[in-house]
Amino acid sequence: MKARIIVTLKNGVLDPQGQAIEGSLKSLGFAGVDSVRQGKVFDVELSATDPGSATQELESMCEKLLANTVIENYTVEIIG
Amino acid sequence: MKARIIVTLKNGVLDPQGQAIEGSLKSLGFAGVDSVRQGKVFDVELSATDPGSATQELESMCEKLLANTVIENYTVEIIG
Amino acid sequence: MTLRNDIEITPELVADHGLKPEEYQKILDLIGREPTFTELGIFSAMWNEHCSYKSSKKWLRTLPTSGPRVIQGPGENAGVVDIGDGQAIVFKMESHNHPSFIEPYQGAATGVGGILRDVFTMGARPVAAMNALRFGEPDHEKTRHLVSGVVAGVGGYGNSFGVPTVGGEVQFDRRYNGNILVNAFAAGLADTDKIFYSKAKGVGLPVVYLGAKTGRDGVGGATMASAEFGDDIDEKRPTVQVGDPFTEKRLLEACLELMATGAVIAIQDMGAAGLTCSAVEMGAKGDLGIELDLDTVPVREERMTAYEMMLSESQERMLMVLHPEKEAEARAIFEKWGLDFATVGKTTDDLRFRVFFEGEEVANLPIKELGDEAPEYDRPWVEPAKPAPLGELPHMDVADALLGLIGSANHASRRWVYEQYDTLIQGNSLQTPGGDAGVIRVEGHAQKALAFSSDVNPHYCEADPFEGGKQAVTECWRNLVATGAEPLAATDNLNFGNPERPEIMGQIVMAIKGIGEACRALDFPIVSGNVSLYNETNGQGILPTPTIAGVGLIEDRAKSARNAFAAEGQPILLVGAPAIWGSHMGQSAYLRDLFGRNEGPPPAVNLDHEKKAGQFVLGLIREGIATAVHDLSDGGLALGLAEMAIKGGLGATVNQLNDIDPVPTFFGEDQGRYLVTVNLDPQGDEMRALWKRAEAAGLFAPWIGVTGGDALKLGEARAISVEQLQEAYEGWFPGYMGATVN
Amino acid sequence: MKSAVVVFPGLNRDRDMIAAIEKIGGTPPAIVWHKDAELPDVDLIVIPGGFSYGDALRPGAIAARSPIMDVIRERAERGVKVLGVCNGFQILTEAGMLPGVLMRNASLRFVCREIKLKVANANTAFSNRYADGQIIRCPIAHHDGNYFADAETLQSIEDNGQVVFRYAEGTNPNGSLNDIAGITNAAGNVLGLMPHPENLIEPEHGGEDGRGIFAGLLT
Ligand SMILES: Nc1ncnc2c1ncn2[C@@H]1O[C@H](COP(=O)(O)OP(=O)(O)O)[C@@H](O)[C@H]1O
Ligand SMILES: [Mg+2]
Repeated sequence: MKARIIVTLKNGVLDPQGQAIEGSLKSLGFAGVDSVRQGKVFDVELSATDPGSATQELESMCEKLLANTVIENYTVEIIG
Repeated sequence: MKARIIVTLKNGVLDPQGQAIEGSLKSLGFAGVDSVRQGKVFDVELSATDPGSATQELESMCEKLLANTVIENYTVEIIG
Repeated sequence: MTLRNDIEITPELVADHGLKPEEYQKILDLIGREPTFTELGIFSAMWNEHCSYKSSKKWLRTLPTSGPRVIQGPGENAGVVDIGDGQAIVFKMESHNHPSFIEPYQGAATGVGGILRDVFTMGARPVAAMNALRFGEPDHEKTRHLVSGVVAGVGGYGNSFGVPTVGGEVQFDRRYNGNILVNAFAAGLADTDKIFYSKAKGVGLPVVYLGAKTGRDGVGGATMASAEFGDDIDEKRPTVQVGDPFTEKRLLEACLELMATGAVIAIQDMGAAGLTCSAVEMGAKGDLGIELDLDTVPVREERMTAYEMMLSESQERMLMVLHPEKEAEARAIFEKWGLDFATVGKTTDDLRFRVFFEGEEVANLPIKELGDEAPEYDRPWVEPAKPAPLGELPHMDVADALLGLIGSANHASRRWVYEQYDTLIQGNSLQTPGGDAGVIRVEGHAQKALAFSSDVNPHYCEADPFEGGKQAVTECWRNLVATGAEPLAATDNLNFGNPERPEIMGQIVMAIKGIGEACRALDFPIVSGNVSLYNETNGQGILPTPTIAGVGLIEDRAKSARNAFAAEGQPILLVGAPAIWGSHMGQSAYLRDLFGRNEGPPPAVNLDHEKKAGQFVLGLIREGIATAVHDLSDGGLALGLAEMAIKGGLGATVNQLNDIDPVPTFFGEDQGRYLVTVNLDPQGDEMRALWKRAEAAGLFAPWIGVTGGDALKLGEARAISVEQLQEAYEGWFPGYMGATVN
Repeated sequence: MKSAVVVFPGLNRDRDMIAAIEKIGGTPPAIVWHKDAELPDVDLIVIPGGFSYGDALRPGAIAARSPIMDVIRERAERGVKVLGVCNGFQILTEAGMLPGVLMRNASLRFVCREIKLKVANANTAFSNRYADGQIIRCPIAHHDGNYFADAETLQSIEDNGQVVFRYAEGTNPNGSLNDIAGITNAAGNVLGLMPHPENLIEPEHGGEDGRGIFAGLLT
């Protein structure tokens, strides 16, 4: 089973990478960029077969390791 | 307009980060993890209003800066 | 992807593998049959320029490679030089030019990874790194991106691995627009009685694979052309290698731990053409055969073929021959560090290189001939024409010229670059980048230190490869001397264009001759090196760039020197000067960077004079007379003085000679000169004694000025404040790079 | 005073730290591999710098979740002093033993240079060899030293005197909030510090300003 986890910074948390990229896009001439926030994607392959329990397992991975819940949010999606 | 860009490593490209995360998940007791690949997400806000031209613009951002097309693929999605 | 071994060998396929028809004929004659597809891959790897040195070997053999301190010259993973007290310095330089142009971060990172591996493969713990980088002109659309990526990649790997970067070079020139140069150097310390070599010994012993898993990284373009892609392949397979310093660091610790157990008989890292080159080399050197069973090779991708496994350039891998009774102990060490450990074959006595995969024999080749019978060419070459003499010298105000140079791409501070490198890790750095040479103390030794420098002036080499080759060696040697080090030995990285063009081959030949002559005269043998050819785009070659990296020994680090003005009121001497202080303007920075003129012959190097000047300066440093030392190179006296002022935060007042054009005085690039400040009374006896000594040595060491104040005043030119110099010097790089994102 | 240095795979300033402790304290620290079952009974636990697990995910994230951190946390709760330098600081924040996070430098670049530190609180076990407001020299070498905490946390660490070292005016190399370079936990026995005092402890390093931190702890 394949799953995709997306981890993004919470609102209000500083995002130096996003800021720098925004600046760089602007200097490349992309004037219409209002903001950029950078996050992470994890594409996970699991041997589990039940989507329900897999989702639970993935959420637990996020809580325990993949996201720093002080500053990050996460979403979990089974994709195949 | 909001868009989400996802940049992932091409198949076959070594992903040391993903490997280290996979190892850590296993040692935390998540036995059913077969593989982890890490990628990047960019949440971009644009002042553009036309989805078609916005998508083009976003793709051009990926080609020019956000993705390293030698080793990475990207997808662009308008989300609101 | 299915890539079968029964694939038909067509002339196109042979050509795709970079083999000429006559080379293919040689293969047929050698093995008496058509090679299998895997065998063709093996030949192409072993017989390409990179592994076989087929165009350069004839000339490399002419280099001096031995000396009383040389323990191992070229032919192993790195050169080994005795530094006394049972210790040796192990070092080499290698290029990663093409990969860095394709993917700057990973290309540079894996270049650093590769050279570090060469060093610790020999049992040495890496203690210093350098990187010599050459980029296209600053205005070229790709340059910023390449600078940013390469520097981040060099740092990303070296910093994580934990080796201090102590020096290097960065230059810009239009001629590198389509072909940048990334040359990485590493040095490590080992005990002289615990050096490890690649020569296998003993029959029937396990051949063990260590480190990271094998993927399709770097499997060449030839494969792509000849592969049948299955339906599931929707993207062109990347051939870019990705570096993993975390694995390399563990590999280092595991290897050193393993070596200490006495289990290792032979070891070879997997670099270019990974498993193929390493296995063949270990066997051939030991007069043994090697048998590999590819089904046991740790892989990270599915359905890898024999061909791919043999040619993969996945990083962070090693091959060893082990004492069988120690295998379990060895495995435990690698498992502790979380690395793969697999017995993938054995040594045999049949002198064959046999490879098995899925129950089939996919290669069976004569192992010695794979290396020994590699083509070797005596390529036609023409001696490059000597440049026309310099026309009329254009004039410019001396102060304006100095400010112009010091704030320009090729002479401004490289701080923006080296602050991205960890220069302090290991706690032994005595001189970090910015000086004439990087200096580290020998850990655990009360007095010793080692100095490192990397140098070449490609413009000199283009105008006259012979003098340019000499000059590169000499400048490196001088930089070591300027810190108080006795130069021990060097490594070279010869970067040139297409050797099949006689003019380029002429550059190669003449540069090697020049290097050889200088190394012989200066007792500075070449103990390792690397050749990178075919550096060109659209028929335009790069500037000939034979980078020389040298190592020097400081016996007592309390008696070493730096290039910063140390105190007010100290006389400045120009040791080794000609009668009019400076004269040679051909190929000077003044002409090139201020007037856009690449003209005239480069300065000639008088090796006898260099030796005398070097010995004299070393004497002043060791006796504690010299308070600051700086060798002069491009930009001449003016740039040298400005650098000493900026580093010391202290000005100086310098004279000029009556009735003599100040431009050659201040900007001439005559060789064999050092700026030395001394703590002597210029009117006193000690100073007179110093001049007597200089005279006896056949040297002129005029007193040209005195340190002090907050401005630099060159002759009649207006004084420039040190602050203004500093701003120009430090400003260029950050201003140029701005807010780039790697 | 007995000390231990904890080593995770990928750390690389462990040898520098061990040397500093031995040179200043006179006795070498115990060296504890992250998988060792036992952490000896010591008064000071040090987590040195480097790139544990290759800085995968977030610097310090993986090391922070290894079993030995539970032992360290428990010792810290009993009052044992814990010092985390650079990656050690990142590990301590990821482990929740110190507040806040260390994000990528604002420049996005690795930076190695000497900066100046201002002693913001000399009344801790880690800083009592210095005076309040004293400016000392110290090298840095990091990619992720940009200290961030939400407004409330920031206020509370400021109010409690938990900020021990700040980048002196004009030398903040990474964008850290309030120029924060080093903080303690509320109890004051756990310090995280981005700069590397262990690389400035001998005349041959060009200065000895970093000694004070170790001298206060080891003697
Ligand atoms: N320009 C050179 N001068 C002297 N020795 C050289 C030169 N180029 C290569 N060598 C030596 O030839 C051997 C093979 O080099 P190379 O293939 O680059 O090593 P590796 O297989 O470790 O990558 C090495 O011992 C190297 O030191
Ligand atoms: Mg090698």
